Amino acid sequence: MGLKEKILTKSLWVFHASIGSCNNCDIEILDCITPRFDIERFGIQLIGSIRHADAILVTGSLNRKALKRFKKVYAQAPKPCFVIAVGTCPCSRHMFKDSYNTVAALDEVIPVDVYIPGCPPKPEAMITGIVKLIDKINRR
Amino acid sequence: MSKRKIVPIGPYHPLQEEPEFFKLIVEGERVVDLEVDIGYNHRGIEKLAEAKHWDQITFLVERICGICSTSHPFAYCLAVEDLLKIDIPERAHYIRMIIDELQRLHSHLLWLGLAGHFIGYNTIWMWAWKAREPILDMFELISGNRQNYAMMKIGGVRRDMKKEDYQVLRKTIKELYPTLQLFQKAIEDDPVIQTRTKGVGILKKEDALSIAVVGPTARASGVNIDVRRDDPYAFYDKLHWSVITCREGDIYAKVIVRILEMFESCSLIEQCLDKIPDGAIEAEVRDIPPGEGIGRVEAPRGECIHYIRSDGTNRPIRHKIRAPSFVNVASNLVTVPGYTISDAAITLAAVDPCYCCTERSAVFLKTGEKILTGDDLIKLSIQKTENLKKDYGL
Amino acid sequence: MIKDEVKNALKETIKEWETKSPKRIYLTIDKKHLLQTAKLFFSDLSMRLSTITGIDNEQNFELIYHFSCDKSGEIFNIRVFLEKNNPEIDSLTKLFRASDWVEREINEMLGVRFIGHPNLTHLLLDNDWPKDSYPLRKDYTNE
Amino acid sequence: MKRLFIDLDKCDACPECVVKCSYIYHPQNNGITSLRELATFSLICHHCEEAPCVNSCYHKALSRDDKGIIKRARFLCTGCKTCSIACPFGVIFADFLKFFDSKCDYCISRNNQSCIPTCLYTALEIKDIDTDDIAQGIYLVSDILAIKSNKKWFLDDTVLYKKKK
Amino acid sequence: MLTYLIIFPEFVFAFIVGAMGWWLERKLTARFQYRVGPPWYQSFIDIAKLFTKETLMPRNASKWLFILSPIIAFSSTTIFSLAILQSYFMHNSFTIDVIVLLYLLIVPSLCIIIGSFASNNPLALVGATREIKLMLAYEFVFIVSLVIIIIKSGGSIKLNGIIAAQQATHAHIASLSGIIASILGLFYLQAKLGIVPFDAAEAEQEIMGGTMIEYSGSLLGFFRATKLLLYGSLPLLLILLFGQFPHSRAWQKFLTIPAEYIIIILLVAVIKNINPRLRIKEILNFFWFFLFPVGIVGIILALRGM
Amino acid sequence: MDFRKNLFFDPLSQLIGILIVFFTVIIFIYSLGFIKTKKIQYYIWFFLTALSSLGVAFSSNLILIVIFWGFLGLALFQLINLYSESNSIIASVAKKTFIIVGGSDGFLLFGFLLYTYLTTNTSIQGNLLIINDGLSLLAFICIVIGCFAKAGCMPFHTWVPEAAEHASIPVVAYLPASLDKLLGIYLLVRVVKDAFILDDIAKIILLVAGSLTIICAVMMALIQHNIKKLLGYHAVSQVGYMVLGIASGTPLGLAAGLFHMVNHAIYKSCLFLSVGNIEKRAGTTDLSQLGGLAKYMPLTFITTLIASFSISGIPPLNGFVSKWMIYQSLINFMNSTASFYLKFIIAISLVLALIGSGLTLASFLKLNSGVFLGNSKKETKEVGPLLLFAPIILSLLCVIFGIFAQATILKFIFKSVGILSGTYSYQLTFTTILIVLGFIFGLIISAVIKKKISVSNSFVGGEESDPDEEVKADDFYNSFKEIGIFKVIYAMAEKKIFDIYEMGKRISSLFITFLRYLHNGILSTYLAWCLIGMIGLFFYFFK
Repeated sequence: MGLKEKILTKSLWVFHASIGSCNNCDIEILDCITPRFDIERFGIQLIGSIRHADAILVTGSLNRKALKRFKKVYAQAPKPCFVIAVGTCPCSRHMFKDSYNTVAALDEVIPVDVYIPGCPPKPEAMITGIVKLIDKINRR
Repeated sequence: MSKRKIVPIGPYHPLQEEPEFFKLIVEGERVVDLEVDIGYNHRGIEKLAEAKHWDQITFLVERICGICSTSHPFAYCLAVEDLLKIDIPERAHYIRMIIDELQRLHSHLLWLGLAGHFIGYNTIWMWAWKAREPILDMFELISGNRQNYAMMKIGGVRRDMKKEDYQVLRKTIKELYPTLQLFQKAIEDDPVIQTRTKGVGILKKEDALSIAVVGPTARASGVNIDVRRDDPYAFYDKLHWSVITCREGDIYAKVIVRILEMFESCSLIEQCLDKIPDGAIEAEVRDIPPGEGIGRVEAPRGECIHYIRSDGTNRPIRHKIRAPSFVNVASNLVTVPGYTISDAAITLAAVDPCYCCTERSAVFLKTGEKILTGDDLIKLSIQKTENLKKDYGL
Repeated sequence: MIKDEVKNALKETIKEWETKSPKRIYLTIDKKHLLQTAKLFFSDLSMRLSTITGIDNEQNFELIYHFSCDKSGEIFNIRVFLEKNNPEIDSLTKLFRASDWVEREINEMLGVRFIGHPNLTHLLLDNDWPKDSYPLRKDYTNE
Repeated sequence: MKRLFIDLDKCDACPECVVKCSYIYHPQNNGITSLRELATFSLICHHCEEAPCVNSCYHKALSRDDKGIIKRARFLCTGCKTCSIACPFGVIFADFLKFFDSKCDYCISRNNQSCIPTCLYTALEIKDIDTDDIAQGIYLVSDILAIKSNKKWFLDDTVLYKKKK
Repeated sequence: MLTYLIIFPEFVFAFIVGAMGWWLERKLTARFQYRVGPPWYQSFIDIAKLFTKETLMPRNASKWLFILSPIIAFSSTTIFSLAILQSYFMHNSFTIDVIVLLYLLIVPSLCIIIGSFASNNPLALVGATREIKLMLAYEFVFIVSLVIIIIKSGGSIKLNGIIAAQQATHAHIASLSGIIASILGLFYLQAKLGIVPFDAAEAEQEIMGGTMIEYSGSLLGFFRATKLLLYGSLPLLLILLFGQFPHSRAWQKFLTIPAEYIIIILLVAVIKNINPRLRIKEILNFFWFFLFPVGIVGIILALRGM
Repeated sequence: MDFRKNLFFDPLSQLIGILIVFFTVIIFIYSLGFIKTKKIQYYIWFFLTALSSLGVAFSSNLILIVIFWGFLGLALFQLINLYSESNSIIASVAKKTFIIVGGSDGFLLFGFLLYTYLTTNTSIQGNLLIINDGLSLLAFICIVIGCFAKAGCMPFHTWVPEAAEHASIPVVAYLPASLDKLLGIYLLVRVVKDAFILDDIAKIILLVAGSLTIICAVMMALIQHNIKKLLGYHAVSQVGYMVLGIASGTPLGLAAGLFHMVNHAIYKSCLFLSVGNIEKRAGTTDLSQLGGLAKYMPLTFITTLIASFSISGIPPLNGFVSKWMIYQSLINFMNSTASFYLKFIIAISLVLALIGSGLTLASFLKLNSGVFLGNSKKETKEVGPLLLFAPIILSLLCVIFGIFAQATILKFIFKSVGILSGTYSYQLTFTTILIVLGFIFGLIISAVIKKKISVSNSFVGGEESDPDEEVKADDFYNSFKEIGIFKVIYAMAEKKIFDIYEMGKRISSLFITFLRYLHNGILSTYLAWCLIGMIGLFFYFFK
């Protein structure tokens, strides 16, 4: 485990991208920042521009219209950029699997590093997921 | 010919949690026109509902929107019960109302926080969300979930409330009053908030009527509508409460309407807890006969209306959902132009938009065998991106 | 009573009148009377258009205009049938803006053309959605 | 009068006719299963007094109406097939109990019944049947449905199953 | 030349002070909001991480301006912080005056503006124009504040002269006009650092980070480092201008300066947490039509010797 | 007539003479590339201007000065009017210019007459007039009006922006931007230094005029959409600094004013010439139709950038040095006066001068971003070497006079105002070395963390922006028009209420309508007027 990874794990800036979600995971992500969970104490910050992102939190089943845009957004992220699938929707497309407007699973489109299932996952689960991501970065 | 001057907002924009695309056509800081491009959240729920069991649809419509995740099932159940023409037990009605009002509290607090966030007032955000956590705890207590409560069922409710929980709920609501009063005072007294919100994003009454906006958005513009009073479902006609309206139609009015509504919700929950009888929590429903039904409830964002049509099987042949945001978001076309870009952010958020509504539409870890260093990781992900770019011709 | 007012005002144009529940009134009219009826409901009786439901029936399309009367809490549902081959109907955007997005949505989901709508483009679906493919039609299949 | 005729003797409950159905509202599902269920429940089923299927149903979806006929509530049934196992006569065929079922409107208005030509055993047809023909084993089930079954035993009162106490 | 090389690394001190100051501000904000807040090393880690990240440049940006502006911003701020620290450590061997400082302080903002113009992004452009207006707003007020200080210091514009003037009589903040000037200075600090309510240029919810939207990796790191340096040296400048209490002993000085620094950061955090973001028009109104006249009153008072 | 007595040959005149020659050469080279039609007329008036300027610079006889001054006005009119046949606006602008400049010549003449009357001498040399009564003040004011109109100081500035907008570029760069400033300020310095001893009122007049010029002109520049007009307003605004420097009357202030004048001539001609290049290639100077030229015209971009940073006073460029000297002289002035009111006005002037510098920066950011950055409108290419020569030389001078001011130009200036030695100028070497060190340090860091900077599409939230949609920075400056009291002021400025020429026109037309009303052609009315007049006379004489 190099110094670079150590630094990266201590200051993970996340960008939130919703690609056709029901808002639940999005609120729970925001919940993570709020007083009860406060992920800022781990150095995790929610940022506005993809250019500053170290990780992308993806929520929602991949919508046909969002797909193209999301791929562009991912291509614009500085590397290394991790992808965290938050909620069952990006993990498995959930109950929207048969819909005409959800075309592909998330990991068919971009590489996903961590899956956090749940509808919605609790903030605790999200924090665990991010910790797992940190473990994963550290192990490499 | 001069080009159109556009400031894009979205689709991936921190303004809102969901993707949506606004084109602000500007002259300097002033917005002169607005184009709305939605559909980034469209999941085809109406079509999906046609292939789902009546009982499954309650879960499906719950996932239309995470914030009003009980209004949609509620409206759907009312629609089916309208079709069935059955009466459901009193206790089920009261539990439904408690859940509905708790959800309204949580949604309004959430909006209040986010509105604070959008005008850069993060303290309000944190405080409001801190006040919201006990409500989520109540949900967890009653239904076992923080979001997506899965309480509604055709013919009643899915879970009963325990007697012990009444006291806890009562206590939580009681403790909420001072917090709400704090917010009310903070917002009514703060001159800076008032300069940011007063006289901004005004929705005039005639526009409100023409666009047919609903909920707090309409009530802030002086349109006195509330489904709970006009077309009472459950036992809203048996409880004492009032409909809050403001005349101004600006963002400040919307804030005030929502804050005052929270007091009403608290009082409604307390009344429900006083009146709730013992008894069954669901009526037996065996078959859905052919027919059609309409159910509507007052979601936190306004009137939520579901239309269903059955052919006698265990799936609907048409399920139409009109979420409140669908009409409320359209009101942005009127409210945003004429103000500045800074105002656009809060104005767009002021209707409490919910694009997922509008468009109805244990951690796994891949353990790699190969140990990669950070540089390899970077290389790998750059390579991935390159491949992607090649694939899509970027 | 608003019901009587509606009945008196519309008289012959009502083909069918049924009250399925106390506050849910369904009336069927011919599509050429739609504008006039909507005008009556919106301007004279100050109701608001809640939404429009489009249904693909076997032989025809069915549009249900849900007008909600906030004074009495009733919902008046105007049922209009359109022929399968050439689904066309007058747009209500002239009367109120509420129908703008709903009509766009029905247009892209069912392929119903609204005559006089200013901007009948895709609302929810992507712009490169295949033409003449309408997801809410019953004969639509995935892929 | 034209009726849809199902020859249950020939019918193998194979999925052939299920593949294609021209029911407009749920074309991906089939109406014929629900018809077969209707036929079996009304005729072949013994409607036992202490019906094990009713007792076995987790969701209380099976119940006996005032005429003593056992009926399945489609809203409640989840297709778990417990009743199919519980039935001592094996007349509740597992494939009848779909979670999703569709209504068969017999395609009378369309006249393009897709199911009839697909049946390998020609067990389905549209026929003019007006009365019950017990000798042939033909019974009218509903207004436009008729079935044929030559297995006499299912009407024999003597074999009514009684649960030992 | 050698002297310059020797004193040059002093800006590291300002960097450390700034990092701690920023952390303190974040921590205080978190405590205001019932949160725990980041650990003390967070600012360092953030910067270090940015330098390890990939740097991206938008396709149709002006390449050299895009790359150079963060570096120039950083280097000009090092000079600024150096000048401040020099006048703290060595009073007489060094001459720099407040007018040069004023102009040096414009350079980082200027670089941010040029950089975001160069990135050719509509939102960055909106941010840059806001930054320009913001700059106009706060610089005016700071100018007035500086003029008050100059008047009060008996016409001395050199930093050591200002220190000497204060230590000869009393700290400038201990007089009426000094209080006005220091209030103006505090608002200047708030706006210069781009903290709520004056963060319209980087408004995340409106224009997605505005001026910084296209910057990533080490270039963003330079901007961040610039901000850290400003966090460190701007409060020190304010202390230097207003809060040099005449002390007979050195240890008193070494106690008062950190205390004043913490008080300034505390005030900044308080203002940040009890206000929403102002619209750019309101910021201009506030600075030009409220603070500016107050500053004129301050000048009159200072001329009257109050 | 004693030849010596009527000519100056002191260092000040030498300095101005050298500068006049220098700018004449520079702009002549540029004109070779730029002027394509009516060459003969152009060069005739061009060199006539140069000659008469030299005449003004070296003569000390008041009559001579007025004659050359008048020639200058005529040449200016002719140069602006040269290309007027296609455009009637140019003709009207030329007329306006001529009326303002010529009218002010009348004031100048009157001022000189008064001066001669008071000192009984027609030469400036050796005649110090102490301003102590109304008449001497009047003389001073009249002369100052002449200088102001020539230099373009408020309130006689209105011809500058309009001429800048409509006249051809070399003319603008030559006359309003450099020579007129040189001469106007030269005369002011000369008058303050050698002809008058100023009292407080005269100083206050200069201070108020200077600071108002700075702030008002720059506020107007901020909202312009045409680059040339924007530069024109800056040409006005910068005069304010020089006047402020001169107002103190101390040698340092005079030196600061002179140095700023030199610098202004350098960077403003550089800017005008660069803008000329832009106009040549892009065909327009409207900000909303320009954009993205940095890619195609890198040299022009660099010269413009340097000149605009210089005019905004960014260290270590020359504009900063002279502005710093002006501030220093103001502060010294403030310390040396006892009067509270004068102190207050100096303090306010200082504030306004510093503010003006910030506003200048803002408006030049608008110019640079609007013209050179952003999406390019059409492909073009860099102009030829003949057109590039002058801007490059001038921008180099900006840097040299900034960093090595002490060693080069300041020597002459100090000599010309009579400062023999001293460290009045700020030693920029320290700052410069630090800046260079800082920059090297930055480069080292970026070299250490050397990473390939990869290119990707710009991030606007995932959606591609349409090519026919954009945002331009210049629109955002309009919000200055909407704040508080500025709303009213800008509205008034747009109605040209502050324009002396337009107001004069309006007043005279009002007067004429009144006269017309009286001359209605009815005999009885005239008779009545005669009667009233006679009665009036009667009472006056036989009271």
